[in-house]
Amino acid sequence: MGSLIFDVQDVTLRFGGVVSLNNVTLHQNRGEILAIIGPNGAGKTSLFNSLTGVYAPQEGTILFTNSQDKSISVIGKKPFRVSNAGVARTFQASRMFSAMTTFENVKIGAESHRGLGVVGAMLKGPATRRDDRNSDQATKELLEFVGLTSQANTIAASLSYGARRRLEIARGLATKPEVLLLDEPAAGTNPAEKIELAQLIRRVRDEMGVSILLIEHDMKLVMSLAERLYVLNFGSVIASGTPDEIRANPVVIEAYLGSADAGVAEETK
Amino acid sequence: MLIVKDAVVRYGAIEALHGITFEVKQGEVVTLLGANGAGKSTTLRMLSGLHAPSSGTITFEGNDVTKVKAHMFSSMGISHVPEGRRIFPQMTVQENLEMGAFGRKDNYDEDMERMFTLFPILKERRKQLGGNLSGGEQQMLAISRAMMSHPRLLLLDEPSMGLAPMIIDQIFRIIGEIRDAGTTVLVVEQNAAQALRLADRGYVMENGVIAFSDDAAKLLHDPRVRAVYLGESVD
Amino acid sequence: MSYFSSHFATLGHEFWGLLVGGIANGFIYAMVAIGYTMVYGVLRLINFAHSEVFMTGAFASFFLLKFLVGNSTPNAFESVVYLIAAVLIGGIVGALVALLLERVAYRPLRRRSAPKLAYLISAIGASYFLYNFVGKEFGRINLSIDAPYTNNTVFTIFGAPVQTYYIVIFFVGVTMLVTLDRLVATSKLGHGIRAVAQDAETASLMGVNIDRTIALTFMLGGFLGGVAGFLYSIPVGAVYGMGFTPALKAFSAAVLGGIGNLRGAVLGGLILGVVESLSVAFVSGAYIDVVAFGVLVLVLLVRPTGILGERLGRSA
Amino acid sequence: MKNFFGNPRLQRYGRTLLILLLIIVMTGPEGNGSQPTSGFTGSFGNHMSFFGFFYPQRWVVFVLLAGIIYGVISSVKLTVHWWRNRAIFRGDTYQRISRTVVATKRRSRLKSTRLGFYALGLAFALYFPHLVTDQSWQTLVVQDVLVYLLLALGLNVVTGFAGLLDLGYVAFYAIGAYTTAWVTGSLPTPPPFGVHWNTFVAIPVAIVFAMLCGVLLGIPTLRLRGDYLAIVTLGFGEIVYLFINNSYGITGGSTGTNQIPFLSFHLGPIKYLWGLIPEPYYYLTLAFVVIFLIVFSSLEHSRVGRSWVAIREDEVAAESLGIHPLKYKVMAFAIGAASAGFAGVVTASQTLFVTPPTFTISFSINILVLVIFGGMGSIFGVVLGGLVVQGFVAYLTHSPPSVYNAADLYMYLGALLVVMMIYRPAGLFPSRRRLRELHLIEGGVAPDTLQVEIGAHRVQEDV
Repeated sequence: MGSLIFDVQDVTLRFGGVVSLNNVTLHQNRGEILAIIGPNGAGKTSLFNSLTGVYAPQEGTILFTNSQDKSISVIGKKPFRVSNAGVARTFQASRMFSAMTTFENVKIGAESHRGLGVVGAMLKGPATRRDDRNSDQATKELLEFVGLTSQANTIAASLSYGARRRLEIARGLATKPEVLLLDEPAAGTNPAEKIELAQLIRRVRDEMGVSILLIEHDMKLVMSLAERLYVLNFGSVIASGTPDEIRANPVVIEAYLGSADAGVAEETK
Repeated sequence: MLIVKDAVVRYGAIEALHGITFEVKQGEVVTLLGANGAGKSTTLRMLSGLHAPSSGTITFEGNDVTKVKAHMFSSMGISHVPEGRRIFPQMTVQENLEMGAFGRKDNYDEDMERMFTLFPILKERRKQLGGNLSGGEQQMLAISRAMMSHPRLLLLDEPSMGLAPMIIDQIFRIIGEIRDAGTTVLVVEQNAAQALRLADRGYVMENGVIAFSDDAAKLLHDPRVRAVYLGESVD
Repeated sequence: MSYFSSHFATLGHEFWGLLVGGIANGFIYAMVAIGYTMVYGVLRLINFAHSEVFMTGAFASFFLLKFLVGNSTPNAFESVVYLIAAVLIGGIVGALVALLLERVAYRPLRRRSAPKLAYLISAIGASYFLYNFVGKEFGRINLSIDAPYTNNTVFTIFGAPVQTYYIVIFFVGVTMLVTLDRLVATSKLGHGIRAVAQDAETASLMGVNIDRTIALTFMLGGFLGGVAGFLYSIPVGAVYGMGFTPALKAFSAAVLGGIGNLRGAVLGGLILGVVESLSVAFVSGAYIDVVAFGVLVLVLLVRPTGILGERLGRSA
Repeated sequence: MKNFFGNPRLQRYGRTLLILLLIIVMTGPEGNGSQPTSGFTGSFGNHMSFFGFFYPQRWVVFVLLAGIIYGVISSVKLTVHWWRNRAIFRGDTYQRISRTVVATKRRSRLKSTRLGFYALGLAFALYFPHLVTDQSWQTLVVQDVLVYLLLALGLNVVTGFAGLLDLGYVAFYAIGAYTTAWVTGSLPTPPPFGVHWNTFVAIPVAIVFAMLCGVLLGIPTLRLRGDYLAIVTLGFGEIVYLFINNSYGITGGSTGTNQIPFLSFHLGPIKYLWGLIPEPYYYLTLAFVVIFLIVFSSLEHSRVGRSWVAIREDEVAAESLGIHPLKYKVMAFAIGAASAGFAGVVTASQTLFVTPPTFTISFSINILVLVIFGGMGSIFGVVLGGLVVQGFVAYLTHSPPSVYNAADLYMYLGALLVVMMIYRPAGLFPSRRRLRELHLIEGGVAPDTLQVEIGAHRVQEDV
């Protein structure tokens, strides 16, 4: 504990004249559940994309440090390299392989870090078969872990929202990451699913030791789950702290409910 | 003016709106509130023909417009400022405004001048490419572009998204002016307080349905609104 | 060393003649490239069947000129009239074929938002159908065009003769390209095309009918492609598979200039025409077609967005 | 008036009429460009007739034919309607998806049916030469059907599995064939180490050569969008053609070579020579087809196959899982190239000659038709589709009916491609997965991988 897993310094990302991230500095400790919140268009997903190599910010540094104390600089690395280094993610509008079954989706995650092995694949040699069995086993365990065993052979596109989210988490975990980035995992799920999801996320951290970085709009979920939060608004970090600190911060309330809301908040109390 | 009855919208296998009913009266500003993914944008997209409802009806000024194609709406008097502004990035400010008047056959120079008085910054930038404007300028451009077709109903999708508070204030002031000049406005907002102070009435959406509605003044103090946004439980 | 010096000597010797020929070819490539670039702009697709638009334009003009000129020798006035008629018929038939392509090979797929692979395959199928169909109907032989003028040397530049043919190409090419550029930059139709290219959904919110705009885009590109086919066929004649190579080059030109960019297509076409022409000094005649392809691969490797960049729907 | 023309029934009749006209024209006599208007001015029986419009007997035949086809199609449709519950049988995506979901549950049954098909097919194939003793037929089956199947199976890896459109496929086939000629010492270029090698030696050499060319072409171009790849491969095919057609000193130029020796086997006491009789070649090629089938099936269901599906379905998501998209695409491309190179050896060693006209781009289109017709990505479909199309082509070549002219083959194949894309884009015997993907893409549920946006300027804002 205590060591940094993500260290983001002064990151700025622009698209044409639009500044998507403005001088963002933040860090995540190993083993922490960290949340990033902020209104629509605040740059949260841009931040995620920068952390995973999808976007390359024009300025700043992003350092990812794995458990062997090896650091890599994320900016300029392709997404698959970042993934191989130990960063897994889910997407805002969940991007499963929709025409595959649940099982196949997770299995792809479990296999993705191996070498090519074409000849083995064509001839189905014993090593290939053993690999395949191991992936099957790992997949089964992960499906069990997220509670999707009964839907293993369902086509991903026909899963419910809640199940899709869990599938994406399982698929990400299959790559054996050290940190899991979740982009609005609760979007579109119903209240019961949200509770299950929160439990699952906590179990991922507690039982698998994977740090969690979370973007979420559902405040109830975030506040109950996160140990620390950063608040983004128009591309900049405007506040950070524990859930209680954030809840009481007038700057945050203003960002969410509008400039007049400090007053509204008082009136409703 | 606008009446929506039991409208259902699907994206592929997923139902995004589960039958919503609401109306907008002549001369009003109505706001649709709700958390992310509640179906606000989908509602607006449905109202401008970008996504036809799979059931239900939409009536505008007495005409059934449920099945009308998107490109017909602007000439019927409905203009839509889409989410994320959607400025034509490789067109100049002036060309963007001209696009707004695409369906018009009369002279629109006067309207363009009016837009330039409303947003003087656009006049300064009229030769610049839309893609090179800042977020706030793009939003102003998007609104003026929509106003170029002389709409009787203006649909605004999150005009404050990603903008600094000062700019937001300015944009809301202009929306007020637009209403005063006689255009009915339906605005989708995250910035609840701002929107409610401007609006006459508000609808609050949750998970693809309209959860409740009321006069804006009352909603402003309704704890349920706060709960929707900040995830607090209502005691 | 001596290899290159001798080739450069050849080049020096024939430079101006090659340059004139290259620019003429460049105009033809540019006019075809415009078709690729415009369709690419609105659909984000390469119209593989554009080569057949080129071919049908040439055939249409061939038939018209056969009918008009026959065995006569037209006088100066007749020459001009026949030429304009041939250009128009080539363009109109090209536009109609392009429209037909859009209707048959593209629109049904667009209606059900098919994956892009399907469009490519459909367009390739249409291309093969069309050119073999023309081969079947009009014979698989080279039909020589009855040019409505006598190909004289009009004047010389640094000793290089400039013939009537080149004058025709310069004149028609410049007129077409400038007209198109103005049309797209200033007309309502042009605005619609550019808006669809940049953001089709928002364009429809502004009242642009996307289907109609796409069809008109195909027709505009088809018109220029058809005219280019006619110009190309004047010295070499019309034959059923004639579109393949020049179209591949024109596509390279479009990519070279920056696909989706009208002026880029013109610039790319001219550069490609000149480079290809000058390379005659270094590359043997049989392999001259390889030059354009080499340029294409090089551009894709070094700067896939082309010289002027991919400016979808930008006027300038 | 607008409403009248907008009437869907009228439009349908209009379309049918148009197709009919087209068929009449397509099967009409050859036209002649130097007398283009003779059809309008000349006598009706004149075979210079423009478009073959003026053959009344053809009209009658085709109206009848169209009527029969129309009747058959409608009755089949009606039966299907009756058979399935009408309520489920609505066209919208949601229900199509749920139908495909149900369909997967039948998969295991399907698999055994498929195996049964293969066994039956193999038995039939083994017996085939005894059934058809006509040697010209046997030769046709080897050269026009089995070799094409090899090629189609290879292209299916590129286009079907990895979703890449390779129009220069023929180039690798040519590389294989010319490598054979080179290795056996039949070209103007001296063979490697001056030895006239046995034809079997050409197999590994050709595979490596073709693969190498595939990788070299693939690495720069596979980074690009799918449509660029298509046109670059098209250009590559053309270049290889130009090269073999013009390099007299290297490839023998336009005359090629006809000096390639028979396939022979000489290992100690065992000697075998494949001579002029087609039957041994038939069995050899059949064996190759079976090997391809087995190898590519296991490839499809391996980690590699799944990675291709992942990249095809959602490249961004696949990359976020650590899959290197370029590596897998290049690999698919290389495997396709190697297969084509191998098929080139098979052809060259059977026909004993190689000449440039075999290796025009049209050939790639022919192979593409086989893959599309059967069903991209479905090995079973490609085999079945290949047999149907190439079997028919072989029949037409062997005993052409009066309305068919061999030169028009590509006109029909082109039309077939368009018709397939409009009505059956997944092919006649599609793989379940491919069908599902198609429905999901068309329903807007899954992203279209070819549609990946390029310019960052289009990414305006993330929400």
